[in-house]
Amino acid sequence: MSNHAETEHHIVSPKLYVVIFLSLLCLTGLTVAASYVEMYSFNVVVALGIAIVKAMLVVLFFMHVKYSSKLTKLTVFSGLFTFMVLIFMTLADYISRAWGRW
Amino acid sequence: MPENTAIAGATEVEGHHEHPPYQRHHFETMGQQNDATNFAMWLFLLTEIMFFGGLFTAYLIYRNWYYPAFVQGSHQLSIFWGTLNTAVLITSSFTMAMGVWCAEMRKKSALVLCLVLTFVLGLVFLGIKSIEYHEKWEKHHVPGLRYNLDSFLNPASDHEVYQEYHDKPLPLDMARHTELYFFLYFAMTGMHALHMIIGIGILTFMIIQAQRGAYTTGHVTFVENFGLYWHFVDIIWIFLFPLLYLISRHAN
Amino acid sequence: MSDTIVVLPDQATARLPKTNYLNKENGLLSWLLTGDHKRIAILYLISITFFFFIGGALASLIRLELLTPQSDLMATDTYNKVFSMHGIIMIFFFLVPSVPATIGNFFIPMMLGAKDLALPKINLLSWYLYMAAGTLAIYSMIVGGVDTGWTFTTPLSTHYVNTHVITTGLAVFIAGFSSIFTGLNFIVTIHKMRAPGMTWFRMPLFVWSHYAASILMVLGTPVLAIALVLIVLERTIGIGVFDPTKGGDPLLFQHLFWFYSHPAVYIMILPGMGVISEVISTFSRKRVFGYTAVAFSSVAIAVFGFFVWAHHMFIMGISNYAVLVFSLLTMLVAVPSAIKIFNWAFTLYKGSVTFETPMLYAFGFMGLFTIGGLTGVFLGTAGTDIHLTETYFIVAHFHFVMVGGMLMAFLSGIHFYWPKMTGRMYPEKISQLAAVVTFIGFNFTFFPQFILGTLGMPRRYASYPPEFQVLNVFSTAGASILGVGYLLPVLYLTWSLKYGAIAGNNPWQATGLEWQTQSPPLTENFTEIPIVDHEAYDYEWLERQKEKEVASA
Amino acid sequence: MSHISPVLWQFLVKWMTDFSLFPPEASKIAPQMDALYFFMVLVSLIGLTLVILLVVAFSLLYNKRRHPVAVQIEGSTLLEATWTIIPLGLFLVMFVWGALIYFRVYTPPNNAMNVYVVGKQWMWKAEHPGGQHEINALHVPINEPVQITLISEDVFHSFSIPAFRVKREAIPGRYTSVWFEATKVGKYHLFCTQYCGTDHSHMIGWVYAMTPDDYQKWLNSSTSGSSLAQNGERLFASLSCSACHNSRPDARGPNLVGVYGSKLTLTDGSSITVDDAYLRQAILNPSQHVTQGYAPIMPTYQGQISEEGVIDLVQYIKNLDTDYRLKQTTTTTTLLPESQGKATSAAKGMVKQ
Ligand code: HEA
Ligand code: HEA
Ligand code: HEC
Ligand code: CUA
Ligand SMILES: [Cu+2]
Repeated sequence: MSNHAETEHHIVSPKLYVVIFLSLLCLTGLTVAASYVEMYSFNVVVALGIAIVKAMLVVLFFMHVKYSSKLTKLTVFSGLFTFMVLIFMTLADYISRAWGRW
Repeated sequence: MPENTAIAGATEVEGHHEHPPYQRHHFETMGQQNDATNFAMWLFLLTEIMFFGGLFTAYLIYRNWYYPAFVQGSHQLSIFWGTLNTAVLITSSFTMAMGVWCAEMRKKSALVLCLVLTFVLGLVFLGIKSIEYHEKWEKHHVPGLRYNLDSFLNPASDHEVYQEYHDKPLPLDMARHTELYFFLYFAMTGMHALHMIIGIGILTFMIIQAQRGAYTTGHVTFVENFGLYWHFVDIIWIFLFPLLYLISRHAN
Repeated sequence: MSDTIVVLPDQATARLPKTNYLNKENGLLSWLLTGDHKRIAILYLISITFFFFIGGALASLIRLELLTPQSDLMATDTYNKVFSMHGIIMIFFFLVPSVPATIGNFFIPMMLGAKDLALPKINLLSWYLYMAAGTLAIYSMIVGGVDTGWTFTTPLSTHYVNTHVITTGLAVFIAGFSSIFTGLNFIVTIHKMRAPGMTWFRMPLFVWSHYAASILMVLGTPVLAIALVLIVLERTIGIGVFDPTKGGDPLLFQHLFWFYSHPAVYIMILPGMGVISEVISTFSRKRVFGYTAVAFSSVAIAVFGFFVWAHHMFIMGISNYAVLVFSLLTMLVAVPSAIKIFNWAFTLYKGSVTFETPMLYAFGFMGLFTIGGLTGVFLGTAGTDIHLTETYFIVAHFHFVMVGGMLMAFLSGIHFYWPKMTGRMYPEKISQLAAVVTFIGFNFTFFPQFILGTLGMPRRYASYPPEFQVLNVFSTAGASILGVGYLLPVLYLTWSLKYGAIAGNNPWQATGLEWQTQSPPLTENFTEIPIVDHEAYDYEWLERQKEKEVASA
Repeated sequence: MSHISPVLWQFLVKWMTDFSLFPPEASKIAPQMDALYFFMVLVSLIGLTLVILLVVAFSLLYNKRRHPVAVQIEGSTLLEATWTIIPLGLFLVMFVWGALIYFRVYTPPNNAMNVYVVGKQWMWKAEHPGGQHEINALHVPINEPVQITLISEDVFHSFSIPAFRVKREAIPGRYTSVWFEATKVGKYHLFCTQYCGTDHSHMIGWVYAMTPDDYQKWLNSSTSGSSLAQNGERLFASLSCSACHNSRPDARGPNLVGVYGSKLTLTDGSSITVDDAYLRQAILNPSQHVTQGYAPIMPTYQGQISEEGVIDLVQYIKNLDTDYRLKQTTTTTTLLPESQGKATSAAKGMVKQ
């Protein structure tokens, strides 16, 4: 196949898996602990921030995206992008409804 | 009748002679096949993201609208069970990742072990989930089915939750909207659980296949792709957990 | 007779190849269990034709009812069911799969020089899902139908009708998955199955437009699925996500529905645009003017298509600021279509144009789609939408783009590829007649509806004020002509299966890889995997090949 | 001509008498909208002609007989840029123009009289401030801005008067509004244009645009006795709203006098202008927007008041401009002569401050 060299297969070592696994557990602990601290509106930010980091770890390492082709990365990105379009453009309508009433 | 004359013919592509039995006829090489199925799996996960996207949108909108109801609804969830379940799911994700590694390294019995562990952890997750569901049922917090507003109109009646949060009683109209919270809770965790159940079904099949050595002779794509699916389900939960359980702990 | 290119030297001597995908294996089971994309395409072709005629029969009922102002042919309830099923069947069971699942399925692998789609089993699965969904839809129609309109508007669909919403919703849900699998398969195939030398910018524009449409299928359809699931849950256990009395917002359903259904209109048109590119290029014997621009405008339509859905909700109570944004974005998404139209027109420039049936349909497409598209801009303009929305203006708009656009493109494609798919030519004269009849009938049917809409006649009305009758009579008369125009191809195409002239490999002297093999093709398309060393639509390359062939013969 | 069959003849006569290509322009916004419409028709015609011209000319000039061998051309960036930018420019003009009209249609002027319209399967109920009710009909004076406040009791409906070029969806659970100023006396179609179930196509009526004098006559002849505000007053007392909203210093609820049109600060710190939609929400979902300084103790009246009742209450609160009125309401449930005077002033359409 000339124009698309097959992506060579990168095998992630178990050591890395263990590291990721442990950091996921730690982050879980952290997010739970954080939820017990009163941070007002930052509670949401922190919780979602940690969730995003965790998701990134899973996507990059468990799902091997870090070692995958550009195509896979693009695919992941386009999924996220459309997801964001759905959520934010819909929310934009709901939020701006209050700006003026007709 | 010259056929295909207008096209320069490619000479035999290497690897054409001895196909592995699991290579489908229309692929030129195993690598191409693996790439294709892997990519297909990713595209399938895209559809899954968008599928959950609708639910996330609904959740965000209604949380914004009926903030107090969503906060108190959230207080009815047990952070303990939620955290435990998160840990269980992450562990299962880890064992799955290890399973993929074992398959890649052709370690048959280790692979089977990993798959079985994943399978068991999946079941544990569902078990805990059903404990939680059962509790909701007991408290009449299942929307549409004898839904009851007591815990919100009169939070003190529910000592355990009350002691932790000191929730004020919600006005009736706001209390009614907790049903929306619980609906979204059930819809989102239910969809998630459904994906787990499907995953466990496939795992069963895979364990049998792995036992037969189907994946340790070189054909690991199936395991890898299933791994993607399993991790994806994990990621959904990683977001559901803070959204449903955690972020409303302090909001009052 | 020099105006057509069907009579070619190699055609006089052509014979049907002994083995091909049609006769490789025999028996019903060999069809039902096939993995061959070409056979699956044929299965699809038969099934969607069936559904088209069901939908068409319902359309005839609509038009008959609207002949008179009173609702005298059927009760209003029946009328509501008829147009709902008409819309549902035509959209989900005919137009969405029309070009992609038939022509696309058949030719994308061939155009890329592949032996099959990447996932043949998924391809077959998608057909089975389609059939299951279709059966469910027909079943729900027989046991009583559904009267929500094809848009399933809440809270009407959830709390105020007691027809078969759940069954139909389920049918559409399943059909959606069939569509997802088709799209997914195309994307994987286009990325991973191209023959050596087939770079992205050597792909035919047909492939590009299917790629764009597939993106929409994969990313849009799941949102429809979840919206339908929520409807079903609302009906069964009465949760209140869309129910205003429980604090839900019925508009949320609209957001979710149109998040799919606006991209869906591009799922419906883009593959047709692909066909038009092939046809116009072939019959003017010229490379498509501005290949890259056309390719990128397909992708642009797909991407921008995701940003404009709320233009279906301008007067429904979304925020006025959102209206502003969505109206602006609608204007942007209209531009790539304009680019394409002009590029096609300029493809004819300095070409060597002939007027076979596919080309006639393609001309029809260009005129009618331009009208349909431009009236879409009327609707995208927030101000005029107030007056025109929910009237027959919309009905006319979408029939112009869907029937005048996509259906014309579909027919164009079917005629164009018929020789390749069956090995036989369709009869040219009568099919040209059919194309003209369709065009005339179409304009008679739907043009008056623009005027009706401007006058204010609301859509989905079983009865209407008498002053609208004259135009409605025109419309009904036109629909009868149109019906004939659609029945003719069925007749003569069937006839041609047995009696048509033998087509030969490349009756149109087209450049695509699919035309360089025998017709009908072999099961795995090529005897050896082609190596591509030329651009798409390279007619000079074709000439050189022919010379070589003559020299070597 | 007797050869022509009677059916065909009738048909032709009908065509001659009924055939029209354009609806009457009977409101102030209509000519403005039509101007845009004709601009768009013009642009479309030019664009379409251009496309047809190109296709026809090229296929005549370059058909195979005349031009047997095609000349291969790659494309032309300049040309392509032209037909990207020109349509884009035209579309943007349409967008701006259209947006201006859109905002005009949905921004009622301050002096508009208000008519409430309730849609339900399958009828339109209009309520004039003076208490006149009508079904599937709407009487309005010409040359005076009229605001329609819409609500639906069940599903989506859509209130459409083609001759006025206005249309607005009636949504369950939320007020929406649209306004127009009729300019020609006449009788015009009123349609429900959003599909709403079985009898959607029967949910039609007439709009009667009348001279202000005729309108006044009509108002007087069809009055039902008490105005919306009076009905509201009765409700206010009988639902014991006045138990909390009574402008006494120890009142548990805020004083509602002059609340309409004012800016309130809510407990979450945001501020909001009180309009019809807000009043409705405040009565049915009081805890969703709680005014600063008050506890969320107001009970919900969801399910206890019909949409008409809510309208009456809203209309009453809108017209509460003196403490005196409120005191009257709180002290007695019977109507005093003063309220009669109020009613006529409301009936004249003077609704807003
Ligand atoms: C194949 C299907 C299809 C396609 C391709 C389109 C294309 C477009 N549609 Fe349409 N639409 C539908 C199917 C489709 N639509 C359907 C089914 C509905 C109704 C659903 C329902 O309610 O039941 C609908 C409804 C609909 C609405 C909602 C109306 C309402 O409910 O109030 C709107 C509003 O913006 C709209 C806009 C557009 C626009 C701007 C385009 C654009 O993409 C069009 C772009 C094309 C062109 C612009 C033409 C080419 C241009 C030129 C040749 C340039 C001419 C030259 C100059 C200007 C100089 N459509
Ligand atoms: C792909 C999409 C598609 C296609 C091809 C068509 C094709 C046609 N449509 Fe349809 N239509 C829609 C999609 C489509 N429609 C949608 C989405 C709606 C909106 C629904 C809603 O509001 O929810 C709609 C609504 C709609 C209406 C408005 C109804 C209303 O609002 O009250 C009308 C009215 O004229 C109409 C007419 C027609 C006509 C005359 C055809 C003609 O082109 C059809 C011509 C075909 C034939 C006439 C068939 C000929 C064959 C036979 C008659 C033989 C039958 C025999 C056997 C069964 C053996 N359609
Ligand atoms: C038990 C006391 C109580 C009763 C009875 C009551 N209200 Fe209220 N009302 C309140 C309080 C307290 C507030 C302010 C907090 C809030 O916005 O919820 C309020 C707010 C309002 C507001 C919003 C105005 C503002 O300043 O926030 C309106 C309008 C209103 N009430 C109307 C009514 C009507 C109409 C009734 C009867 C049908 C009624 N109320 C019955 C206590 C009451
Ligand atoms: Cu009410 Cu249509
Ligand atoms: Cu659209």
